[in-house]
Amino acid sequence: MMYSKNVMEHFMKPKNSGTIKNADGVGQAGNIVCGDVMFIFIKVKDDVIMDLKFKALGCVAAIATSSIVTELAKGKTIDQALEMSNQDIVEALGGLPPVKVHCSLLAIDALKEAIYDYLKKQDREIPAELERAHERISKEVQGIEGKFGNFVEKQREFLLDKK
Amino acid sequence: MMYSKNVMEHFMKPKNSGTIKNADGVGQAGNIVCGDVMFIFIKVKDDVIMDLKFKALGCVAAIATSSIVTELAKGKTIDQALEMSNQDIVEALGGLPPVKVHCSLLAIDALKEAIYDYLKKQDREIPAELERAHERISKEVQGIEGKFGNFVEKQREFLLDKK
Amino acid sequence: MKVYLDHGATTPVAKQVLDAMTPYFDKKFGNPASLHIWGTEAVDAVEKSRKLIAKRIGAKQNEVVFTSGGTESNNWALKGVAFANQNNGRHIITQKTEHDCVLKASKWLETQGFELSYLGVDNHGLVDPAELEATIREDTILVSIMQGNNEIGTVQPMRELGRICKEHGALFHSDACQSFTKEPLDLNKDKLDLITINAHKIYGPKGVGALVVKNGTKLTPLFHGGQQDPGRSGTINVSGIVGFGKSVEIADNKKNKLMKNLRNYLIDRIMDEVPNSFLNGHPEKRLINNANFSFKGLEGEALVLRLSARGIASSTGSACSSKKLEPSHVLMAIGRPAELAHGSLRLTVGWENKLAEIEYAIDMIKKEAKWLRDIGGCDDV
Amino acid sequence: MKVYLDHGATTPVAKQVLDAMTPYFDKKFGNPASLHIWGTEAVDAVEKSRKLIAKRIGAKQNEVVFTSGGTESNNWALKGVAFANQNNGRHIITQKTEHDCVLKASKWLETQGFELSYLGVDNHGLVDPAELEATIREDTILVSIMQGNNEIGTVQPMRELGRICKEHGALFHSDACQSFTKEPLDLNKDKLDLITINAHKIYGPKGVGALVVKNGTKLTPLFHGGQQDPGRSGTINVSGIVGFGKSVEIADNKKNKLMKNLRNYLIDRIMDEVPNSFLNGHPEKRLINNANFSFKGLEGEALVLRLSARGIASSTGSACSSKKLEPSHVLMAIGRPAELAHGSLRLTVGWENKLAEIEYAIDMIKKEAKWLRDIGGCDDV
Ligand SMILES: Cc1ncc(COP(=O)(O)O)c(C=O)c1O
Ligand SMILES: Cc1ncc(COP(=O)(O)O)c(C=O)c1O
Repeated sequence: MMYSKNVMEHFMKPKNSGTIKNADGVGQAGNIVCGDVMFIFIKVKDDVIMDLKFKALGCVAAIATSSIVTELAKGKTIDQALEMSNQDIVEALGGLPPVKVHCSLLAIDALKEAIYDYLKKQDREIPAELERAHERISKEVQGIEGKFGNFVEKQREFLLDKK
Repeated sequence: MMYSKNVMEHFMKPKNSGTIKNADGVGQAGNIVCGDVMFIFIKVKDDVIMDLKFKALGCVAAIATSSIVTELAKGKTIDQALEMSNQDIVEALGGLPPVKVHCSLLAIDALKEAIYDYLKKQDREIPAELERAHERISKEVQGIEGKFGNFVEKQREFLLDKK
Repeated sequence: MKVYLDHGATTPVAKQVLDAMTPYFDKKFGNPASLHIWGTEAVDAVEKSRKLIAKRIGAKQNEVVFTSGGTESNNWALKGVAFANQNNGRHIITQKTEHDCVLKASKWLETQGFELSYLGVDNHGLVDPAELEATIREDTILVSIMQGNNEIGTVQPMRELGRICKEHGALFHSDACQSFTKEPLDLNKDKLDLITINAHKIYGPKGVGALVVKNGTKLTPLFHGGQQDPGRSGTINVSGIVGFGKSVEIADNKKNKLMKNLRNYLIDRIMDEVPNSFLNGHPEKRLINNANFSFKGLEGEALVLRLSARGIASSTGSACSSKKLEPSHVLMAIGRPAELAHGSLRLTVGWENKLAEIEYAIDMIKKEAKWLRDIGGCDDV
Repeated sequence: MKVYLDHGATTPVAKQVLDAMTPYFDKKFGNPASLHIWGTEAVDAVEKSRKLIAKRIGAKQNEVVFTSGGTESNNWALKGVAFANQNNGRHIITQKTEHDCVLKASKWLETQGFELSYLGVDNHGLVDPAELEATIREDTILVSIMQGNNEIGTVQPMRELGRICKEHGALFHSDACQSFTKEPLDLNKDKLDLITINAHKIYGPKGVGALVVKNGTKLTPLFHGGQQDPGRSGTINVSGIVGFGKSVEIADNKKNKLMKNLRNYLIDRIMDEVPNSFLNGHPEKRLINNANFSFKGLEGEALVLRLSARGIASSTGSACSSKKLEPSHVLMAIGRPAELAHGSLRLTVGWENKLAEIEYAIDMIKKEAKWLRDIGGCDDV
């Protein structure tokens, strides 16, 4: 089996799937060309991430990493959450096949984007590193959308409607 | 099985193996490098080959073709025997594997050489074609003997002793 | 319930096939190259299989050379023709939806000074004979076009393509791994020079195949050695070949009809009952056991693994590309956008499948597709 | 009585091996490349075998690549190293008594612009390390020396040869088909980069082998494709590999001792009781199950077939050259004159042979050798 037991558990019964109405922040990462698109919704209180939900269109690893990232980030402060790396996710899942490690990066990216969105909405200062990450991630998302029609666009509208 | 049933029968229970004391003619063909050496002994009366025996050091096909050639030539006149071709042998054996067809040529050669020896001893005229064949066959035998020591030489002495 | 719907990847060995093979492991275990009775017994068994296979493909017995499978046969056909015929030209034509082993061997030949042309396919996966006609040249030594596609099942117009090859003096090879015994194919009538077939797609064992080589075809060996089989060296896999022969013997129209009926039922119900589903491949000119769908708003690997957890075997893309990231090259070649290329599911039925199994699978596909679309935020697409 | 004494050609599949394989034909029949449970079950079985084999040869698990047998592995090792490393040099060294597949692959490489050197052997079939030392050059990319000879059984001094290869930066390959599990061999200790092994010489199935490839070795694939095994494409022969693993697992010193005792008894009695018989190969440095004689005044094929008619399996030369005319290239290389090279008999024992079988065989060999010498006019030689 290419996936660990832990990955399969998170894939078969993901934690925190769904959306959050009136989320304090929403982040998107990934693109449909690589087959994986993730959205993370966060609810923040006193700088602590109280709740997270995700939507993930993608492979087993995309779903499992989305699930675990919501678990790991829950209860963390914004700063703590920003310190999380994809390695934390890979470890928590008991490993990922080499070709799927990029999913753990996507999950971290989606979380970062949700935090970015939250900070932006709060008019708070964006750490320089997060700003750079945001530029990269949103470029990846945009570039693809331009090329591959409006599927993700529609999906985003649909999801943001749902909140 | 690469050999026909008929070949195997002649190999397992060859006809006319042995030598003829005071043979009217003895012929040798083949060489030890190719792995096959044959001797044919004939007894002739009123131009008819009354009896034949053979000795064959060689593979299955060498033994089987020696056996069948003695059978086929028995009762034939000298002229009839000289008309025999290796094709007659192959047919009588129900076929030979392509790499073994040369054994049927050797058997015919040994018979020719025995007839040559007989005609020579009788001081009879040698047909031109037979003369040419004799030159070729004896060259094959000699060339090899020079190169590969005295094994065949000793074998011949031994056999001619035995006659 | 356990339902195996991945016969395009491999099949179980049929009981009759296994029974035929078994004595050749420990009782009649001789090496056909041996002179003794153990050897000749093995030769007889191998030749019996060779005859059965030759007959089915319209070849002479000595035109069937046994190999270790489709991959070897395809590599041998391409590289063997290339190396042996390079004095006649260095141009080879194949097409975009070939099996990975043909495409990768082709790519390698490009590094060895050969020029490759890859024909396109239409939205149904069909090669256009006119494109072949336009691409084939004086120096084209080989045209390699698979008969039935392993992913989307599309069956190519072999006879037309063969005619064009012959008119231009190019050798014609076909990878018939998926179509052998399912679609008619004839070495001579279809003007072929080389055909790749294997056993493990037709209820025979893995690790056995053949390259059918028309007499007179110049071909450099891939395996040099004692030439245990003409042009191919290596101890002959007797039990495997006996199994291959038997698998061909038991493949018949009745079983084909059975597969086609199950497959048609499957396609009809999935297309009706799963919203936003698309059939990949040609609606009629397709392998009788192949169904391939794209589902919008979900990803194929995830669906395969959800179905696996329900006891159902299926695939996305080809089995061998399941460890890769790129969307299927076949679905891209037929013009599917990435979103659909990623969301493909291949179901390949077998004659041992029961209708109840197919029904269970349909129920589970509906359920799991919905679940995945929901978690992906696309439950309305 | 039926007595099989041709284990050097192939062995029966041992009962334990067949039992281990059987479920992988029709029950656990999945393709390891598939994502679903049928696939993962197959992967587990294959990896278990890979581990067993790796351990036995001192390799890491990922250094064992499964193939269709010794011929494929040897062809791959030679051609794969040649194509991948030609920028470092085009000189390859092998030796005169290699198996046909190594020699023919070498001859073919000569036609592709490679320069081959063939080391000689002494009267016992041993390669001289000093000759290797004198032949190896700056541009030597590969040295290929078999461990145990398939005809005369001579076992080469691997460690010494390996040391020389490493000192000169050449890759070192060994064909260990005959010696695997019989003689110690260790990828690292013997400084090897590539090792060829197969299953059907050690009570495993035909059509399965492996090339052990030290990590980091540059090697062009022989089979391009989906890379189902690293560097080797083609659907993995699961049942065969399970059998290969089991055959390695059951091969042990007790069985080796058994074979050696039977073989020694056989050699002693034949040498004593058949006049004008000669032992081919090294008296001590030889494969534990191999006996090879030359009998003056008779021809080997005829003896093999006479013995076959008595129910005894034996061989002359190598099995694969039994359809050829030339005397064995191995016997010529060790300096046997043609008369002795033609009159060779190879007997290779197995652990399932009984002493009574060996005794029967000895009686028959005496009888048939006498008969053949008599019919050849050499009954006194
Ligand atoms: C169309 C096609 N060609 C080639 C192959 C490769 O054959 P094998 O698995 O026997 O190497 C396959 C199956 O894997 C196939 O479906
Ligand atoms: C020394 C040696 N190398 C290579 C081979 C070829 O292996 P295979 O028969 O598995 O192709 C054999 C046996 O046939 C052998 O004895």
